[in-house]
Amino acid sequence: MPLSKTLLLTIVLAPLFGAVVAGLFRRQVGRAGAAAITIAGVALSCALSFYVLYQLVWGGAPVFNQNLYTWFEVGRISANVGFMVDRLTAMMMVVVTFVSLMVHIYTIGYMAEDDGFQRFFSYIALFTFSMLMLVMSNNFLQLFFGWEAVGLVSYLLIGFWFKRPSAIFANMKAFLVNRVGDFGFLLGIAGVLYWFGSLDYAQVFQATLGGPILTKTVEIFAGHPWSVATIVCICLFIGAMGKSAQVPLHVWLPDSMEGPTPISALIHAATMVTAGIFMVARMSPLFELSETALSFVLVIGATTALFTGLIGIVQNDIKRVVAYSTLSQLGYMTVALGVSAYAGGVYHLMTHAFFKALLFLGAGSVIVAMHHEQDMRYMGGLRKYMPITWITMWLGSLALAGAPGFAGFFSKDAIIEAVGESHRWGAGYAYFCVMAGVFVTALYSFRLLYMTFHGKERFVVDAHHGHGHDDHGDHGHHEPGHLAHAPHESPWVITLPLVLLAIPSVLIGWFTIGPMLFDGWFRAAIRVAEHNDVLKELGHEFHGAGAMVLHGFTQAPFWIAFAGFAVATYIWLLNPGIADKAKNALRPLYNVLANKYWVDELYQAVFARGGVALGRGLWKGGDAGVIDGLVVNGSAAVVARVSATVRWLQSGYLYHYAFAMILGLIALLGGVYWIAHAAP
Amino acid sequence: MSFQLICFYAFAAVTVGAALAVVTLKSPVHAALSLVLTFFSTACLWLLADAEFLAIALVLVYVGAVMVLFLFVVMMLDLDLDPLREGFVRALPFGLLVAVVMLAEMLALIGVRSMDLQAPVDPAAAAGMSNTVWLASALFSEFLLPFEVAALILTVGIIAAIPLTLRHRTGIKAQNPSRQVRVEARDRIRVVKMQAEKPAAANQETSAP
Amino acid sequence: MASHLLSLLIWLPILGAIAVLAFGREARVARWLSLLIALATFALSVPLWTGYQPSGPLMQFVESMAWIPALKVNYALGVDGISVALIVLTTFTSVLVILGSWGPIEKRVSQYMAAMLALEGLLIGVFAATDALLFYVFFEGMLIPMFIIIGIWGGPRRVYATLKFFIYTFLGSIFMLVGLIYLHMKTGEFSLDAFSRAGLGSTEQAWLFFAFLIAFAIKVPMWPVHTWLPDAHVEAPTGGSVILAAIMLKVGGYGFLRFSLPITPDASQEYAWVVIAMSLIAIIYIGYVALVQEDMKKLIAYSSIAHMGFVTLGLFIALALVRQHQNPMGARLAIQGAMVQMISHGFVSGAMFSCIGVMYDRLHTRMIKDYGGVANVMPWFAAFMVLFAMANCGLPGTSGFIGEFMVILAAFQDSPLIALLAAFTLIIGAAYTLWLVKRVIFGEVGNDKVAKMKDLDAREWIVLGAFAVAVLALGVYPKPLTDLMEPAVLQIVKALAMAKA
Amino acid sequence: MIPLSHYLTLGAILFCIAVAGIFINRKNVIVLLMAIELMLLAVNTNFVAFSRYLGDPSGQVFVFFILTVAAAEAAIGLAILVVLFRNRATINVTEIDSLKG
Repeated sequence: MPLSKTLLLTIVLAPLFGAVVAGLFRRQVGRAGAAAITIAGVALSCALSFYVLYQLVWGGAPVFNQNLYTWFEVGRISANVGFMVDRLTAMMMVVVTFVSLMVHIYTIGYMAEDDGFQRFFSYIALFTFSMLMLVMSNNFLQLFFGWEAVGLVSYLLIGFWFKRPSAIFANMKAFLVNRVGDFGFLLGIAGVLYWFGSLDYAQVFQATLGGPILTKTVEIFAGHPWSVATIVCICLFIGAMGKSAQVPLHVWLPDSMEGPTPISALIHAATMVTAGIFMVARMSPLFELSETALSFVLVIGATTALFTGLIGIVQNDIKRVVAYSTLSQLGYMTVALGVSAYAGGVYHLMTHAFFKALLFLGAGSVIVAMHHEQDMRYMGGLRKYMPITWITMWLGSLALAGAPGFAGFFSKDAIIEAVGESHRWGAGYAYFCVMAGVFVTALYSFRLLYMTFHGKERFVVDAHHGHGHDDHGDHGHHEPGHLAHAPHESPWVITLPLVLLAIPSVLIGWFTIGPMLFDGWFRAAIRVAEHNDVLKELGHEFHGAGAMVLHGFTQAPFWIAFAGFAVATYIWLLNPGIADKAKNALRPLYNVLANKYWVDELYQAVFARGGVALGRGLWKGGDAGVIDGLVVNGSAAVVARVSATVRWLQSGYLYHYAFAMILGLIALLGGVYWIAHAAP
Repeated sequence: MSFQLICFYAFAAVTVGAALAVVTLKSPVHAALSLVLTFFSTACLWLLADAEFLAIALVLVYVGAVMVLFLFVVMMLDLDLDPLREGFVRALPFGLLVAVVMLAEMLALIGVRSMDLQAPVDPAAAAGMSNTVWLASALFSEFLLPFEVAALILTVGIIAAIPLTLRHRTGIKAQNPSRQVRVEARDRIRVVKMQAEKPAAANQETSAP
Repeated sequence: MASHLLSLLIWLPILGAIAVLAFGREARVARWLSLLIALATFALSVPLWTGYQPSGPLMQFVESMAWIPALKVNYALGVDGISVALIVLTTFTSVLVILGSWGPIEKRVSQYMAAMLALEGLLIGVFAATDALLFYVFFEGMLIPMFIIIGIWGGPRRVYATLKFFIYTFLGSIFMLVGLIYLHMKTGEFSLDAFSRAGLGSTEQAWLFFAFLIAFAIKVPMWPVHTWLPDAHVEAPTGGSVILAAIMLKVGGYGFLRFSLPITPDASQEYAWVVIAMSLIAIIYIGYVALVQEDMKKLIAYSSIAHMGFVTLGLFIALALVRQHQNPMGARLAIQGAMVQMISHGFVSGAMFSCIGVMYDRLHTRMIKDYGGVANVMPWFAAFMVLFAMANCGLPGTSGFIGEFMVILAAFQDSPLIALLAAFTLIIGAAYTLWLVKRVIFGEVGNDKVAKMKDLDAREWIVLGAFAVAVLALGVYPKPLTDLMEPAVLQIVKALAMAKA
Repeated sequence: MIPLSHYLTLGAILFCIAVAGIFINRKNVIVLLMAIELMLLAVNTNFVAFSRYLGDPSGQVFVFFILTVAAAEAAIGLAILVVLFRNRATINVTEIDSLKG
């Protein structure tokens, strides 16, 4: 059955409706009302998204591609708002709405005692709307709209607790770094419009099939002809680097953890940050045109995958560990894109969305139990108190580390294999990075588990210390590691999403890997050039998920991951003292990692302080100094000085004036005489 | 040398002498009287040039009106003359220099060419009319508008001189008949309502700290 | 069919101003009367929009009457889509300005309101005049009410600011007057149509081009003749700032469109690089300057300059596109972008200044450091302010995005490098706007005075709400606006293409 | 008959005397006014002479106007003088410099 416009509009507008009602009428609807309306909206779109996916995959519905209305029109250039729904989109819609629904439910528990309860629901519903607009778009302009809109909601949500200085710093940083990416993205869109003559996906992709555009070059700097496709793709990818937090634009993501945990799960792990991955996959026909751009993608992704993972090892904040793990996994996805295994990237995106959302929500559950203490050094032994969280976190971590059979195993293994198959420039480096990354991933994942749930309790329960439970805003001032009462398992609204997310984290790989990766499931949504198609080559060796799992046990990645697990187990579970010794022994290395390679400091010094200094210089020097001081007020001063001089002539004495007149008369007479007689 | 020329020289000599007196005499009264003499002898020179109307007008207007005005003013003002004469001698050489240079220039301009230019027949007489009619026919035809404007200027001059010199004296006890007529009862008396004075209360207040 | 709608639009506010002066001795009467007049003018401008036939002749609602027959000066009015859009912007903003000045202006209310109404009439006149001398009269005339508004109700340094504002802009318009007189000598009349058919040589065009450039560059204002604007804004009362930013600056851009492009096309093409360079400097240099401002109004004033840089950039990119690249489609995009940017900036800057006015009414300071954590005590206000801030940094879905987007798209077709530099606004614009929001709106309550601030009252709600509706409506569905202006833009591009010698 | 140059020379001499008078009497406003009258007289003489020798009545008409204006000027000048003296108790030009820039 073909998809109807009304259906898709309902999917998009239901969360928007919830957001508007919860946001504008927060008094009228109250806390329960706001939660109910937004959850109903998101649940509706989630259900319908599943229906759309079902129709597309099993119902034989054709790809939907239709404009809803024209945004503006200038001659042939028209900008529309419209939907293109194919399998890639449908998969994204399901992921987005499902995770969003989980997070909505979870939020009821997590934000139960926050004043901004309705506001929060309004924001996350708005986010769902924006993200759906982004993935369902059928043109670049709407893509950019969604792109920026999710950025806006992310900005609002990171700064949700706007009283915290660190939060409002983080949200500004996030927005600005994203803007750097958008800067490239916008130029990429401009390039697409110029060279492809349209903003519509279908038309642009049509143009990539042949024609002069494939070989067209342009000299941006004289003497260096660049392929048009390379320029466009790199520009677009810069946008993806911003949104998907790739090195060197990754700095905002760890800081974004200042936001409430549900949005860390929803926006900064599962959905928004993967928008870049989605976008590149969506643009696969374009990227296939440029080997250079793909190599660029590959190298950036590989660098991100390894080096941000390393930082994760030394973090003590439970959310930050997960955040760096997100960065690293995003790097994996990018690597997949870089070797033209777009389906692999998107596939990892999907599995990652489930298990990373799970990890974040689990971390949130821990944080709630610890009264908003996030430092793992004051945790330990929590498994007694919160068994559901403990188990689901284990499941999530196993998926993340790529234990055979779990969701993460299938997707990550596929990516590593694909990199191994690829002959693209940079593939060797990438292969090393992803392999090393496997070890690092296992290391920090199990470190997190051990430090949080196992070992000794490093917190003190302070029964008579009457702390409120609702001091999110200023939880910093009480003594670290002192709790008012013993931690306990979170309420069902928190554990239910954990369980629901744990199910796909464990199982989804088994029945999706075959069709999604190797059977051309995405159809025309992802186009790979024949000679680049590494997944196809892998497909020849693929004989079902079970075989893959068995095969996995014999492969290097498994053993590397196992090594990571073993090392983590030894250091943080069996012999806790060794961690400090290692830290002291490797002090320089530790410093490098703990300071995140000093990238933040560098940006702060160069761009932030440099920008302010430049602005001040231009203002005081240029505006106030040269233009106003020299030219504007300077000309006025010259007039004043001349006037002051001329003023001396105005003595006020009558006879001076008379004298001047007479002198003038004499001169006049002389002149007349000279003209009459002396001149010829 | 004709009689006319002799007359011209004589009047011219008086004119120049009187003019020198105007600028050199110490007393303004004397200077004004010298100016009268200058005007008068100039009027005679104009008569020699057949400009009878203007000559008479000059005597009437200047000698009769303007110079009398000057004399009035000079006598009316109680002038301290000494400071006014300061620098007279010091400025004399320079003034003379300027005057001589100018004179030389003018004479050079007048030139030798016009030395012998003789007057044609009196145009008024040639047209068979008196000088006054000759002038009036030009004044009331071709120059009618300027004439009227000149009349206006004179009127403005008179009117302007009056408010300029009008003095508003304060402190003089003059009656204003218009106000006297318009006076009403409430301008004369005002009934004021007030609390009755209570000396006892006042005492209390003052004794309070 | 002769319609006197335009005359009515011009003279109703001006006569209304006189009426307000005459009957508005009592502040309450003056306020209501002027609101009534402004509303009536706005109501009258609606048929202008709805009645404009995009398929009809370019100039509609035409009126013409001999004014100074000896010089062939006509009282000639007429509007195309661009003028209609700007006139509606003017009437819309004026209503909000009068409503916004309801409380803050306490002394000489009737005179303030009268000045505002007169200014409105003159601005409409500028946008409706098709005769150069008439245009000039309105162009100069509007300095007077603005001079009064800043000079009487302004801040402590108002005398310096008004003088600077007046002399700066006056200096510019004198050059324009000389140009107009020259054109008059050449053609014998004053109609803009005749000027564009004057057939000027290249030297003449160059002189005229620079005369117009000085006049309009100061008005826009472009770097480096922009320094009057921050001072004027800082000293002006809120209403004055709103009108100044929202509408008066547009006169400069409009002038470029009506004078420079059609009358001196060849010189404009030859010297387009000058304007493009100045625009790019405005966008980047001014962006950096805005970043470090400590006074909110100054910050927004500088951001206005940077945004107006897109207007001039778009207009002159169009020339390069149509003349050098034979790309009329891109040129139309560029001009449309410039025009949309003008309208959008009208709403956004007006809204931003209104927001600052709201805060100023409460604390009587514009310094950023005196605020902090306003969101805690004024949640509704904070919501509006964040919305407008986002529009100011060009977030899609708000009006601020479309114009910049179109201009960048068009600029890319001329040179990717220009687009690259222009796109810097994405970063810098966001930086200064968000930093402002961060320091003023977010954070802990800054001090005791902030803690006592009250949220918006009904009147402020209406003003900011109306701006918000406009900003969002234009951002979500700009097509009516672009359709309205499309015939005029097409005509300009055609003329440019044909005028090529 | 009297040649034109005689009148012109006389006018020049009168004018120069007036100029010299202005220089040497530069403190006494009354004498200054008188010197101005002298200058006008010199000019008038020239006009009369030219009118006569060119046979054109315009010259005499001009003299007529000059006389009118000079009379008005003298009246106003003296009025100003009276006011000045009343306010400043002096007519010394060196003490009158309100126009000093």
